[in-house]
Amino acid sequence: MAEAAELLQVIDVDGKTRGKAPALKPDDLKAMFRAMLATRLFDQRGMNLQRQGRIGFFVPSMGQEASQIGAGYAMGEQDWLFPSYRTHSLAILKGVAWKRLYDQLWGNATDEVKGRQMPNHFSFRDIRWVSISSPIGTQISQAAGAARGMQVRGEKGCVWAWFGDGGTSSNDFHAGLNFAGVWKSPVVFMCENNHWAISVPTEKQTASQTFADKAVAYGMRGVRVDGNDVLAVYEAAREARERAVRGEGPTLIETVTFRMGPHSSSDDPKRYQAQSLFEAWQKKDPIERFRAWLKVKKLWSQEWEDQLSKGIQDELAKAVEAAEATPAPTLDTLFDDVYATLPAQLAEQKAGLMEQIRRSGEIENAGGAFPL
Amino acid sequence: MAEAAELLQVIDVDGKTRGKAPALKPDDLKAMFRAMLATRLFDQRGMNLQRQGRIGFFVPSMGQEASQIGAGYAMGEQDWLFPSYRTHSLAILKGVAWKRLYDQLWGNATDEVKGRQMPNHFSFRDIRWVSISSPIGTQISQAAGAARGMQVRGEKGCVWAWFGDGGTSSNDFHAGLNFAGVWKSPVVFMCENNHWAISVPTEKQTASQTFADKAVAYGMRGVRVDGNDVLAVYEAAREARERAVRGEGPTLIETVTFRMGPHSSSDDPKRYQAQSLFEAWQKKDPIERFRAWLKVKKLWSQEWEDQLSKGIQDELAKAVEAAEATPAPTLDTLFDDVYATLPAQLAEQKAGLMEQIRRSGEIENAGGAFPL
Amino acid sequence: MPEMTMLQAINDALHVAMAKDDGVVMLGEDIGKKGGVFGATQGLHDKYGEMRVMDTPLSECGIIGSAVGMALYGLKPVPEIQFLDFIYPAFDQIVSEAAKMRYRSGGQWTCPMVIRSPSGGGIRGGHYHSQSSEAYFAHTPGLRVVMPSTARDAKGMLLSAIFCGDPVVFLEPKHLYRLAKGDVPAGWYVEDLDKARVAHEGTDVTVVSWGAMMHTCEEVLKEAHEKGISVELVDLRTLLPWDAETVLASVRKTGRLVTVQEAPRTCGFGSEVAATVAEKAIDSLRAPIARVAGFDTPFPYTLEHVYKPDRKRVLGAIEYVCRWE
Amino acid sequence: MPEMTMLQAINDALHVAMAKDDGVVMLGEDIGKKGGVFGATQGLHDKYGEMRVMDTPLSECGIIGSAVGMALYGLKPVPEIQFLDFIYPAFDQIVSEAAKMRYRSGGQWTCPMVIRSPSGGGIRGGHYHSQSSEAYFAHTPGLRVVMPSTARDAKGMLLSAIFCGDPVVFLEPKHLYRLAKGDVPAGWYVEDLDKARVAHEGTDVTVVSWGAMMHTCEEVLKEAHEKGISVELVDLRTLLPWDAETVLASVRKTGRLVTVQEAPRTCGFGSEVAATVAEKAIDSLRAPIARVAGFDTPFPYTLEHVYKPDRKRVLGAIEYVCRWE
Ligand SMILES: Cc1ncc(C[n+]2csc(CCOP(=O)(O)OP(=O)(O)O)c2C)c(N)n1
Ligand SMILES: Cc1ncc(C[n+]2csc(CCOP(=O)(O)OP(=O)(O)O)c2C)c(N)n1
Ligand SMILES: [Mg+2]
Ligand SMILES: [Mg+2]
Repeated sequence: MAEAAELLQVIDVDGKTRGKAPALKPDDLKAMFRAMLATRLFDQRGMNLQRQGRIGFFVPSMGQEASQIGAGYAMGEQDWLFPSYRTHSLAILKGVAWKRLYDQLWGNATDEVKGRQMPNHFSFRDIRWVSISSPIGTQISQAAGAARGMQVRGEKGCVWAWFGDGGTSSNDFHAGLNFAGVWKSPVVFMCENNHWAISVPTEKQTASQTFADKAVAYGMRGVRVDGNDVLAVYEAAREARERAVRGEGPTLIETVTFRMGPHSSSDDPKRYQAQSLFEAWQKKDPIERFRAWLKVKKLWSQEWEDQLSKGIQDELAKAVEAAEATPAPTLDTLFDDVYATLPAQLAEQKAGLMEQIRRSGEIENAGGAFPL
Repeated sequence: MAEAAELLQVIDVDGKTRGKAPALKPDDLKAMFRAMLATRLFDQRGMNLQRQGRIGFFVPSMGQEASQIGAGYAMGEQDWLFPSYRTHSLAILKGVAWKRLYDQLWGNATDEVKGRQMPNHFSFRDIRWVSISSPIGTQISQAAGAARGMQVRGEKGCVWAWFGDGGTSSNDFHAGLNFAGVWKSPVVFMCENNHWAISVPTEKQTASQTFADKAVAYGMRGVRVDGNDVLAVYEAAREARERAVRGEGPTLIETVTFRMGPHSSSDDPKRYQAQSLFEAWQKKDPIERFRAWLKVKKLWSQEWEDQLSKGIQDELAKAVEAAEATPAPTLDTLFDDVYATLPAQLAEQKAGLMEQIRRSGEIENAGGAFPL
Repeated sequence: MPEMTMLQAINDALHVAMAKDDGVVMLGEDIGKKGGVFGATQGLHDKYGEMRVMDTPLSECGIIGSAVGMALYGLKPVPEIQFLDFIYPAFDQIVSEAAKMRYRSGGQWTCPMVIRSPSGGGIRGGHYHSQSSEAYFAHTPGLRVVMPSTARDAKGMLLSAIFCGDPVVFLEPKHLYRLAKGDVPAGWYVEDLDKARVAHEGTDVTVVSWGAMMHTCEEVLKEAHEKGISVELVDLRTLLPWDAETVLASVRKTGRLVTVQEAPRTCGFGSEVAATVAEKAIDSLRAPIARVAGFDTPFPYTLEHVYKPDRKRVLGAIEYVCRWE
Repeated sequence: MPEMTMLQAINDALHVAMAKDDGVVMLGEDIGKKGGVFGATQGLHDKYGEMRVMDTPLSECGIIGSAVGMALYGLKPVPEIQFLDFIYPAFDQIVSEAAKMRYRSGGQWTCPMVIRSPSGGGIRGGHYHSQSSEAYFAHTPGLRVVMPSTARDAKGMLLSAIFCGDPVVFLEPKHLYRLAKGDVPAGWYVEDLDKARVAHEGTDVTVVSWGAMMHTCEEVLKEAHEKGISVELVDLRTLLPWDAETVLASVRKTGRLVTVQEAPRTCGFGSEVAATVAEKAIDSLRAPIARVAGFDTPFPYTLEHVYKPDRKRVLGAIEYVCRWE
């Protein structure tokens, strides 16, 4: 019935231009490269911090920088974001201060989510970045609802939902895309096909020829793009957004990319992934590809990148130091934000805890290590 | 990407053959007609019994006889059935005794589900007819699992799952078709598009061009057939079954038909359905179409149908009388079948109830009327 | 004050809410043209159109998931789940998302929404149109659980719920939709979401109930009185957070407690009430606590009247604790 | 008898079950090649292949829905839900389908299956990898709910569960996966699913717990003893159906009850235990019942150790009821 969606590309594996490159100014192109590089450095440091036992857990995005920054660059000022736990590059792109990111990784007293969630579960209201939760897919139907909200309010803009290949199997993927299709809501569904759901490969995830093809079931546009080609992703995302804002309905974009790191700091891909597969994708590293292309365009030099890296590393080091030095949230915060106001039962439980501590001293911290 | 699946037909609206008719013997064709007619009569009587307050609720299938009998006739002896509350025609086709059907409508002492469920929620283990439940769609993922069971056991056969256009929006539709696609399980998904989910029309149900198109998302075959054309449905179902049994995987069949009655005995379509739409479909009545075709083929006569009807009506009358005369299940049955064995808590609750009745007499029955 | 049935009071509250705040939207199955299978949303679709009263695809997951998104965006969605028995496909969005949004985001994001759903038996709906699963939600921090038993409370608490800023599971005892009648203030009118209601004062025994069972308990008052038993009847009205103080004060006065629920007995909300009293008012108790409840079986069809606690079962429990020495 | 951790005992039970009955199949996320995120299914995929140990798409709804279908077909599926926090997308299939299949079909159809899932805190998983939602299932007639606290029980009860003929929610206290060690009989070995276990006999107070909190309670025994308090510690092991008799017998002896759970306090299973005692052994009670529980908030990350009841909180409750006059 449907023949598989074809794969959009702008930069080929060795950095040459195929087809038409988007009209982006040199500064834009450099900003994109910077965000990709910064993300890579943030990921490397995050993994190290976890290995050193300084943070409890970390989710890297290595290999998916183009897939994320390409689309992130197409976002509008007023757009809304329903991210996943693997898309911190978007916060980096939007210039969220490093300290804010590290505060969350430490779950310390200045962490904006008050140490309530595991690392990588960010929330940044100021950039309409909705709180991330662990259950896979739940943000997808929520994004459809927020986009419907834009329609109800008659406001212009676009909602972006991020999820992975595994997320397409969730209840909320089906519900969210179906509702958005019926409502013709201004939303772009970004499916990052990084070939793995922890240890489950895509062929065990679905028999659909491509993830983009799933758009057919919801009467919406499906686009499949080379996720390691930052310009191709930008182009696909920009067009999808324009259509959404013009009232032409939602788009499902599949970015074909690869998870070059482990699922998380607790995972070891060697148990289930062939080394050869990893090496094949290493050759398609999105940063190397974009670097090669920028070089051809005379927009890149080693010195420039070295400076860039050094600057970023210094910022990261400072932010890490500051976050690590920040104490944990105070015990009484445990009872805040359950309801708009503190109900009697909780007030009583809070008082009980405080009384116990007064009586028998601080509560010891047993620790525990995360397996996933 | 996908152009909408085309509509398969064998009998046109005025009974002429278009395309190739399936190789069915006269006796088969007559048996199909009989089952369709019997279903219509059973539905009419069911609605009357409810209007007369003799049963509490009823779900008619008027207009969908071809969609169901056509596929039902393609079932194999050892096939498994995960039906919906609107597919009693399949039990009629398989020769389930009328009394068994009416016992369930009355929820009496000989009802095989022991008066535990509302009318139309049949269960017939002897024909591998799995217990029907009210939550929409739950049988779909279960059917995928049963079909997987056949593969695990290396047994030949096919599983049939029945649901409506509304059911395609359920969590279980997405999960069931996705799992079946990955497993290449021997299952046929029968989606009866009768244009309504109670009062919700199909254009509010999904933006997909057709329901058959949704098969694309699961890498399976999708077929769209005229659901008021019993021979076309038979042909599509037969082929789907053959493929399933040959190990070529599942098929999603959309039968395009119409709910000619109310959603149930509690519903009034006038609130939401244009009379003109009803009349347009009345002209395509599946029984009239098949009758016209049989007439052309010299397989039908008024006398024959009159005899048929009379015979069926007599059987129904007898069965109704017998079911109505059967008392309600005894109170103690309330506690059976919760677990394989009666746990202490339940034994105690049962004893308590019996003791109360001994002390203060029978429990009065307040009644109550169903809105839906 | 106009007299209304509970169903009319709920419909009235929805009209008032939509007129007051154009951020109030409704979504669900058959709530538009049909006006809801019970008629609770009558007239809203005609008046406010498809953008604010949405007939959705058949997906509770999508109804609640998109409602959460609308709430995050700044609207006040009032999704309807056609029957409480069908809320489970949306359970994840309710307990993992709506309930935890405020907490997990450190207060950055909230989910002001009211999930309306008809609950309990009384319409011969068999076990998929009759369940009382309030205890699941009452065990979910972050949710408010409200279950009125009068037309007046239904209106006042529904309006409070829509504007309280928290996610609320608003359970409508369908058995009382037409049975519960009474004077209901016209226009804007709100009721407290943190207080139980002493429906009838008494001195010998405290009976605590909520929803449709309140009706059964009220019928028993007279019979108990004739047997010389003075019953204090407390209508909890809200199950989370719930008003333990009113119950404790009553038990301290009467010395006896009977809880009455339609839901299965084990781990139902009556257990919470009993446990709280055993924890905080044990010295006042002059008899065992008695829980009257549905049996620990699924809900039946033909024997619904046997499954649900009736006057005799409630009266039996009252006499049992009052006869205790 | 070989010494095993609870994780090894579970893995051993699964190996024994699959070897004994070729109708036993497993399905879930990452249970195949990876052997499960905790390693509970190690070695099974290599030994029995993809037809009996299935890595599924990321859909709990599909995992449980298809498992129900397999059970109906005659297999004995043992689906794994990677974390109990992620079971909610399958909630409908569990409470509406698996739990009610036998009843609604008049006994024609049954759902013999065991849903395995790691439960509770202890791994710093924040509030989506730490929940204890056993009370939801304990309020669902038709389900069996099992939660072992020792390696021995984990093996014996898992094997019993797989062959008991009912749908079972088998909760594995992930905190004890490696912490709980002990002698475990080799080969075929089953434990009763209807009996609680008196883990330690005592005379002053009955402490009732289950799962990971049993470990905390055991740690408290010594401290209590030093304070001159003799604790009788009861491990419920099964929450539905549960063994009230053992608890009642103990309370009749000690006259005092403390329940200890990790789950949020309101409407948790401790409430059921307390209510049952207040109903049937009130005359034996010499002090208020005390419930120790998680707070009525979502599960935190940084302050997990504050959220979960610790030795001090348990000991405090024990002293409170024992000091009572
Ligand atoms: C509902 C649910 N089930 C299981 C998990 C455990 N889990 C965490 S991430 C993950 C794989 C997700 O894969 P994918 O959607 O492709 O995203 P990726 O990790 O590849 O970015 C799983 C199974 C979860 N978080 N939520
Ligand atoms: C999960 C769930 N939600 C809502 C309902 C109420 N309901 C009963 S039938 C129905 C419409 C079903 O439409 P469709 O799937 O097209 O089947 P049809 O009735 O047309 O045969 C609805 C909404 C239900 N039974 N289950
Ligand atoms: Mg992935
Ligand atoms: Mg329909």
